[in-house]
Amino acid sequence: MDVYGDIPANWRDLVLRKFSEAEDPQAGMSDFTLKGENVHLWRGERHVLHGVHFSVADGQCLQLTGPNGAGKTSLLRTVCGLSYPEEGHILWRGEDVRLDLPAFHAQLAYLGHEPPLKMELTARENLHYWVGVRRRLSSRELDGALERVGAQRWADRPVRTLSAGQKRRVALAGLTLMAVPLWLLDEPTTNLDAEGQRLVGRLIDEHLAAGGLAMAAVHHELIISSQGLRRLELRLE
Amino acid sequence: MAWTWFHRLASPPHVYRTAERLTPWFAWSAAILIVAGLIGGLYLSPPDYQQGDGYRILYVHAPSAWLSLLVYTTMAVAGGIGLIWRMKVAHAVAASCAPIGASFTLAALVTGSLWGKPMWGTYWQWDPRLTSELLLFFLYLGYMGLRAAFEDVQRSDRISAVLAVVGVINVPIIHYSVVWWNSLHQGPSVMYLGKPTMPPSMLVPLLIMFVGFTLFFAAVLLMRLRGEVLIRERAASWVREVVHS
Amino acid sequence: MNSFGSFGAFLGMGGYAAFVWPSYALTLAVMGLNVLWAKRLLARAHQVARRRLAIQEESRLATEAST
Amino acid sequence: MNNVMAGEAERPLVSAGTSGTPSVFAVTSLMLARDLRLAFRKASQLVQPLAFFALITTLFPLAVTPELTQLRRIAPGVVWAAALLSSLLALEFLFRDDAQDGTLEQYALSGRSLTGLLAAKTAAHWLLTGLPLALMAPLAGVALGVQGAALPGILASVTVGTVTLSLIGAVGAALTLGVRRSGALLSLLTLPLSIPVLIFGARATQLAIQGQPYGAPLTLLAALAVFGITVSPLAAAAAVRINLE
Repeated sequence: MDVYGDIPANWRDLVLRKFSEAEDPQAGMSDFTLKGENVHLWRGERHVLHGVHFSVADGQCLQLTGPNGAGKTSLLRTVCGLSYPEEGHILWRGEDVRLDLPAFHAQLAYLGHEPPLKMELTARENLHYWVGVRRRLSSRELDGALERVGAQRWADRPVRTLSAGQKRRVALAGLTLMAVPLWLLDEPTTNLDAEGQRLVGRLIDEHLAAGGLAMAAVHHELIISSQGLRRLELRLE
Repeated sequence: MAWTWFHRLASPPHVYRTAERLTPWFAWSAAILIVAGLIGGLYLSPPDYQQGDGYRILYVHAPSAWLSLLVYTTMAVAGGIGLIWRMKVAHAVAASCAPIGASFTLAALVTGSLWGKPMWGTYWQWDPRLTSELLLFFLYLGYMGLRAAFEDVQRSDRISAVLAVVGVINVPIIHYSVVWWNSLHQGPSVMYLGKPTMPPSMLVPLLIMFVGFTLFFAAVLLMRLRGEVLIRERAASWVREVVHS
Repeated sequence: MNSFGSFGAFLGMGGYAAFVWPSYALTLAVMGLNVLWAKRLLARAHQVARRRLAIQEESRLATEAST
Repeated sequence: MNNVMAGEAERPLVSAGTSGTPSVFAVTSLMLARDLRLAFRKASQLVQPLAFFALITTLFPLAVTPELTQLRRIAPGVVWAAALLSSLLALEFLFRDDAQDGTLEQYALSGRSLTGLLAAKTAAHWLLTGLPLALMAPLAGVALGVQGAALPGILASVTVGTVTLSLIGAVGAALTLGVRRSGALLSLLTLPLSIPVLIFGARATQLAIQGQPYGAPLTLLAALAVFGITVSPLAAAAAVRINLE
């Protein structure tokens, strides 16, 4: 078996899933949809998420808004499986993502507050090692992605020498290279100028047009022309 | 589901109330057995033909050493259960274990060295049993240090459970490597523990002490467990009943 | 029945008194401390739970008053 | 998996097909290449453990005696204590840098097994610290009065022993990932677990110096390494996931 393949997070759940698949051949054939049902999350003494419900269909982007500390980041981290909700479920195409986290992870890209880049490596090297773990990358593809985010001119400089906005653009290039249907973005426009913010909007638009889904925590409205934009307002307790 | 009874049994209010109900039973039977063991060990049993009355330290040293291992194992098993099934009560058991185990490990070390002085002529010999016990003490210290390093109880529970499981796998490896090491350096080893040739008048108090110490551990564990369960329980109506009664 | 002729001989422990009695004292002290620590932990947990309940009660009343 | 996509796009389809998924070997070498390249861009960090190792070895002739016959007797202890302490030095940053800039999170969410990725990182760590230490150990041996015939034995035992040290260290580093200034805690966690390596490693070195066959302790060292390879990455991955939560 592939050592890097799907290792069950929980063998008991896996056994149960095997049974349900045997009984219902249609399972797993539902839409490309992401759903959250009654998600509760605690952080120490703080009840961060109080029964959050949401759903995102193919070609839709769910924009998460709300004041600082309302749980936008926590919700994104719970959706991608980093945090474990105390109650509730995250469903991907009708199936609890906890049943097979590695398979779910193979379908998503998560961008946190900070661009996940190594300061000592160049932008190109960073993308090579970061995305290369997931899929084979040709150098042509890499160049294409760097060009799309306007990063080709400084792609071979160490990331340490780049500005915050330039680093963000490199991270966006990584996002497009992952070629996955689900994008989870935490403040994707941070540190970007007006042109950069339009770039984020364009990338999301194209992603949605190709049938992808996105969830983004934002402070400023995303500049998206797609019809698929929806909002979820998280409030402080 | 077959698991529902298990979860009901492990539900915090059930555990809290059961622990409350059981504590006096364990505590009193432990007290009776330990007093009986003390009388038997200190007064009734005959002196050893080689070690005279000095061997009587055995009656507190051996049960302490037994608890040091039993508690570590309990802690690791509880931690493992907590990790796999995400069961808060199991983590509460593991959290309750550490200080008990560490204190009895220390007791075993000090009584061992007090026993060593008349037998070996020195307080400390690098005897395999004492050396293993010392390393076990370090394992306990590491566990408690790691637990204390996290503010969030949930994370502290889960991280320290990983350490306890890794530790318990290593305890036999450490012990046998120390025994192997000692066999190369042939030190004097006068101590004996539960020799099969022990006359019943010596053996019976020892067995009574073993059972008494184990029951004592259970009683203290149940008391601590109630506290740890409360700390981990958030807005639950049963807490109101328990706290205000 | 027992091996000691007198109470003095019992206390003397055949010359090993300096090792036997401290061992027993230490072990019993460890047991006593364990009970004490457990009681303290339980009392503290009760206190924390009470405070937490009070805070919850307060915020509940506040939200009821505002609506 | 399901590559059902609406519309034609210039860029690759929105779902990575299995054809584009790199093999286990490719991912492992990618991780190794990344960590080695990063390490060589910060070369001073590579040299520090080696300098530390040399320094500790120098302390003993100065503190004990410059006489080679006497130094030869304590050489196994010096070499192994120095190896143990030097391997601790670089440990704190094994996963910390990656955790701080978010790359560790990306690996945890990559859909590939985190266990495998961390095993590759541990291998890189061994190549960068364990192997150089092993290559330096014979030099330290010469400085401590060991004859040339014993040097292969020292090289072999330190090479095998540092594999286990790196594996134990990976677990320790993963456990303390969320702890600020974890240096002391990390030593407290890893050193007791490293005792078997110390015992068997020092014994193999001692036998080599005495010109006797050292196969038995070396085999035991290898057994520890094999055991570590099976357990350590699993435990490290569990700990990293909890710390990322």
